Amino acid sequence: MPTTLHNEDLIAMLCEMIKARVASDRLWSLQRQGRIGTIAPIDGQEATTVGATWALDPTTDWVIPQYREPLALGRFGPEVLNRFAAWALGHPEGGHIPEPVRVFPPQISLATQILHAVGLAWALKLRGEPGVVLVFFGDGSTSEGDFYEAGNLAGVLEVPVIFLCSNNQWAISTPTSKQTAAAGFASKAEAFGIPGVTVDGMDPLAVHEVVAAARDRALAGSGATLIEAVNYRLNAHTTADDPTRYVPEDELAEARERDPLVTFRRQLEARGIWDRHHQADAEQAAASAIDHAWNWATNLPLAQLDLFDHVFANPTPRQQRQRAALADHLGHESGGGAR
Amino acid sequence: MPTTLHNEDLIAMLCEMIKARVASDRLWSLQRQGRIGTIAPIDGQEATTVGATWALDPTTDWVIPQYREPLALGRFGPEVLNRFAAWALGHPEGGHIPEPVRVFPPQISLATQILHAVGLAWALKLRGEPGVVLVFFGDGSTSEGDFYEAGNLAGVLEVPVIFLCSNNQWAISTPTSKQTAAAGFASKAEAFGIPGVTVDGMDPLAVHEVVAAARDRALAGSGATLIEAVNYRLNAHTTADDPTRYVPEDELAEARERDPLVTFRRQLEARGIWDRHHQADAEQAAASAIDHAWNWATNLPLAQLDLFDHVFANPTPRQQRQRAALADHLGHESGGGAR
Amino acid sequence: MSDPTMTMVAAINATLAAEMERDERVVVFGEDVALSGGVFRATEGLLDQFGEDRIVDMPLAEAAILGAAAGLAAGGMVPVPEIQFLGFGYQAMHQLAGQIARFRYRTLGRFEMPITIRSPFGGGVRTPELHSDSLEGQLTNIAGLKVVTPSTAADAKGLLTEAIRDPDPVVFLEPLRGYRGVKGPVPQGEYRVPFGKARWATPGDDVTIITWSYQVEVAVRAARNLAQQGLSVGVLDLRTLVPLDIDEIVAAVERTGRVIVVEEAVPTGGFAAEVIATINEYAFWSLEAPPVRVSGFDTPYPVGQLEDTYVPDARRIEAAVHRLLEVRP
Amino acid sequence: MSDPTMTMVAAINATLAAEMERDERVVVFGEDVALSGGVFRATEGLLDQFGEDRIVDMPLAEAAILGAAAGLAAGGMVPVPEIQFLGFGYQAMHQLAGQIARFRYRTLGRFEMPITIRSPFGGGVRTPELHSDSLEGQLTNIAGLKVVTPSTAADAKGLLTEAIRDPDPVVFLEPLRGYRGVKGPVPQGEYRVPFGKARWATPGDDVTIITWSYQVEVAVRAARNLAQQGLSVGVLDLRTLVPLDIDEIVAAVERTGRVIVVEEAVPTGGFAAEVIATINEYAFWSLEAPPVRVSGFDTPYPVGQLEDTYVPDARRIEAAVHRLLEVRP
Ligand SMILES: Cc1ncc(C[n+]2csc(CCOP(=O)(O)OP(=O)(O)O)c2C)c(N)n1
Ligand SMILES: Cc1ncc(C[n+]2csc(CCOP(=O)(O)OP(=O)(O)O)c2C)c(N)n1
Ligand SMILES: [Mg+2]
Ligand SMILES: [Mg+2]
Repeated sequence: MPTTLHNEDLIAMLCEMIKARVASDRLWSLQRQGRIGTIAPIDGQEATTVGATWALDPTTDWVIPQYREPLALGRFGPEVLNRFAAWALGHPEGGHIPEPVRVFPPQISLATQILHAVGLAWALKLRGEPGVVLVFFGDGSTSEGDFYEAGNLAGVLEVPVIFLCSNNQWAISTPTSKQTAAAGFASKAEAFGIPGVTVDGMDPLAVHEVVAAARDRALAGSGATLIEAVNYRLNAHTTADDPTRYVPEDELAEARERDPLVTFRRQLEARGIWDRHHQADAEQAAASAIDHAWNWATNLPLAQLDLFDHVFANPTPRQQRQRAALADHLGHESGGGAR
Repeated sequence: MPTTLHNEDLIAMLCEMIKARVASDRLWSLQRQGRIGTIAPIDGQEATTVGATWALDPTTDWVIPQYREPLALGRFGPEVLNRFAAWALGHPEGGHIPEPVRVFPPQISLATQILHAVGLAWALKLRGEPGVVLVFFGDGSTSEGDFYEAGNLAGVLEVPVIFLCSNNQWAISTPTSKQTAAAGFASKAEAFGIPGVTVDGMDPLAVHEVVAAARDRALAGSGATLIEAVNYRLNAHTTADDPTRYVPEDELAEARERDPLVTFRRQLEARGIWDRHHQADAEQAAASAIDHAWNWATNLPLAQLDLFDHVFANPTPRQQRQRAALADHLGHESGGGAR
Repeated sequence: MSDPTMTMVAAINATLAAEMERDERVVVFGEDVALSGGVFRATEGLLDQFGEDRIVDMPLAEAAILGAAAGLAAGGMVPVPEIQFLGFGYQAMHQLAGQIARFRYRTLGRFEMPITIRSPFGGGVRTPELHSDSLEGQLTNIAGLKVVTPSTAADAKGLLTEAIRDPDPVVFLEPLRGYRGVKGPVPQGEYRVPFGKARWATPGDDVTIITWSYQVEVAVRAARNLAQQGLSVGVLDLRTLVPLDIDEIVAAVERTGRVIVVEEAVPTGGFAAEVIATINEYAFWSLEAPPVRVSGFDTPYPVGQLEDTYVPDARRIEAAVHRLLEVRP
Repeated sequence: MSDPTMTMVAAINATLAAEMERDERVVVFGEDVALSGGVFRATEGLLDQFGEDRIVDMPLAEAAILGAAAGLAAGGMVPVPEIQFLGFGYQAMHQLAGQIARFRYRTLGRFEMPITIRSPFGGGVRTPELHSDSLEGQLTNIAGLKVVTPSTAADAKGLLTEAIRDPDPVVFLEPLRGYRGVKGPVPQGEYRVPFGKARWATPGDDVTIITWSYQVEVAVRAARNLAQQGLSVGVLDLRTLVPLDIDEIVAAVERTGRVIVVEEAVPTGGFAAEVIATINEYAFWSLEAPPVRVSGFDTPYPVGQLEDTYVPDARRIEAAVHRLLEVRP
């Protein structure tokens, strides 16, 4: 396990991976209890997310996630998990990750975020600010025009962006073999004139290493890198999905053998910096983290008229009229006296 | 000049190239006289277009052009030029290339046609029909998401399509260096898992050869090929453009040395199958072809109410009402008696 | 009634199978439609029945799905692509509005586009962003598209059959909430519902509610509540927005003089505005009170905790009816 | 009047230069904007003045242009992207409608989108397909976008200045025919025109014509012709469609009771329908006759030889005024 990372980093990384899995499981059960809507678990992609973010500097670098990663962005602060819980609850605060946390909210319209990353990296370059932008997206998302337009634009502009394809082998029920005939997603970098690297996405240290190298490159002014982190989706696409309809059992079983939470733990144990006490502590800390996030999110106040806030900096006359009419209606509904 | 083509083909190809240039020049003057709208000349791209289409079988294969190629698609019949004249005149018949000519009308929304080509090739495959689809697009158009989505889809579906990037070095005023950082457009095939080939687009025989090979591949069921034909735009982008603002003079002068109408003519002369009489005859035939197309197109009848035709197979009630109201209005306008 | 009762999604599924059976040019494709049978199971079983040439899991690219549909149509096929959620139709708007809608016009009929684009839309089921957006206002402004919005299981069958056989492009909008939330008798065998013929979901003489898709359910609920208060409120289900049944709208206005148009969408530039403009055009003098919109609001479709406020419900419609009846010229 | 006379395109060009000068966060980018100065020369000279970091020729990809704009805005810049022709905005609709319009809402204001998307549109100049399409009906149905439609050179300056300084996304629509076809005095120095304030291009008491962008010119021409026949026809230039000046529309209806809304677009689902619905909402009882639309038709924008029939001209507007004045309740 050759790595430049210190023991405390390795420990923190495993803790974050455990936190992500525990939080994911918890949200899964909450959905099953009908307390939140559809949720996308992270199982199998913890190493990719954590390994990558550990190569970043949260005070200068940015992360733009798809929708699974927010569970594992603890390196950027606990706020990300809190907001993700609110997001799962369908509360508007869920999309609001406050400054100075350099993380975007989850993206639903696939691959659009890859272009935002290029634009943001361009802004850093124009403003002469240090820092890089790391953007996550799935294997399926690489089929969208936005992915290619982003890669091509980054190649031309030479901006400090890292494209991280978290290849979990599936886009809902669609396997990578139906997604592309290319020899791997990293090879698509050829189309952009930027380097493409494939890495074992189940190994956080391997991911850390390639992301750190891509970051150095970006900071040196040499532009973008496309990284394909090969991992596996160990759970369903979302709570609404039944993967037994399409995921081959043997393939899944084989992937489970490589579960990063098991393999990385073994590595740390072998290094003598982790034992079952650490494990128990980490699991408990994880449980408190998601408990805390859940409590925070469930206690957020909400008024129905908040619906109108933040469309524009200042509402239009029509929005004002609509808001007044709705207030009136809700007032009537609640007995009229409320007005 | 090693080629499998017969002398009569070589002669016909040069004639077609001459026809394209002459027609292009004629339309240019007509625009300057204010008789037609903006027109995109073909100068410098004749060899690419003609070489490519000579590898096709017009009874089974399809051509989907961008907007320059229709001037040089005589292999699919004179109808294409007639319709292009009508198109330049802004007559609705300009978009209607009648059966059995397997050519699509000019495409204005760049790169959208590349996806149409994949769909059409897919239809051929599903129906078990012989034939391939050849789609033309510019270097600039490769930056659109549609190009990549099309390439990727063709790779997955293994359909008989040939992607032909006519790289004339410019997208209006934008040079290829600002279009992509990739090492050439053919290298983008890597992203699709299909072969990519670069060819001298000023040499019709070289283009013919690679397109013929791609066609064989496609007919054999091995799927798509991306071809980059490197040529040069020897004239303005369109009649509305002033290339002296941005095209380097020396670069243009160098490209003019490779003008395919000169170099290919020399080749045929060297082969002893072309002389200045042929040249004069070809130029005259070209002039008659565009004369004929122009006469045909300028004599097309048109009623203003044709505006409503062919939106749907059958007009909606609203369209019927609108049409009636317009007829009424036009009747009043023309004195009322006309109704 | 001997017609079997089905959910809307079951009716859609059965109709797809019947049309694929009838016409081998029909091909179904989209994201996750084949192997998994679609995220709402609308295409379940088709893979087994028709094989992987006829129903195809596509790469995740909406423009590719619709762009390929245009090419397939030009090549003589009858494409039935699915856009997994209507909000992702934006990714393909250039192919839909710029290409599919114009191919026949551009080529004077040489290339027909008998394409049926199926897509779920609409709110009420706590989906994340962009899954719930109602885009009829935008789609109907694109000349060359038909826009079809069934509200019952029977209409889902009858209109989908018609859509697939129509020689022109149809955007077939399936209400998310209706897939399993709407059930009803579905005629067996060949069943077609012609485009451009509105349907009285509930007859009524005091006020007419004009709406479409899932809001028909909501409006009928409102009408039922109002009936208990002695009010006779009719609900006119437009069924298809393009073509629009102008005649029936005019007849309704002539009869009741009072109209409410209900839509889930952003009101500004929405289709309810079009209905009101149409009424002004053809039935102005029959109006006894200004026609009223009950809509979403001029905000993006909100997050789950706010959506019940955003989407019109029976109470908002009832309140509008009461207000409308108070109006005296 | 000491204000210099300028074409609309010159006013736009000067305004871009002034705003880039004022605020170094302003960046201009798009297809062919830098080296060649734009296909209509709207960005001419900016490269020399501000250098290639501030004005950038982009790869030919509209979604990339607007997607990057969103990222630039999140990074603290003030992007002024150009879509070379509005019809190619369809290629970027997912970034415009799904992203730019929602970023502030989605993040409760953390990420502002002070983006001004400039784009030429509208007919009358014999351009090929999709160059002339008027998409206001669709754009205004997207909550979170402001839609600005100047009709004079002075407004082009005043509204573009306002747009660039506005903290929210603005689609700034420039009429193709107006670039050189519209000339007028342009105030020098700082000049802002607030959003949401309509302008009386011509006052008048018998009929009100409500319109925007180049159709203001056409309507004024019609009003002038009608004045010679003794008719007093006012032309209200909306200037901005979102926000809409509801108050001035209501005042106009109250004064004249008779309204014509003119637009170049496909009428079904177009913005004229919205204006009529708004009038019904707030000024119904002042109407003395049904409000009327003069629009394009429910067809794709046609080829050159048909466009003069498609786009409303003064005669069609005049005929509508005459018909409207004949209406007696
Ligand atoms: C533009 C767009 N199209 C379709 C969808 C519906 N959808 C949600 S997740 C998903 C699959 C995503 O696959 P991938 O990018 O590999 O990410 P993963 O879920 O595997 O992490 C699809 C098709 C969407 N959200 N956005
Ligand atoms: C989608 C789209 N965006 C922008 C334009 C405007 N436009 C017309 S031609 C052109 C450049 C095309 O370059 P290229 O593809 O290299 O073709 P060429 O003109 O060089 O043959 C542009 C940007 C368009 N027609 N379509
Ligand atoms: Mg995946
Ligand atoms: Mg080019």
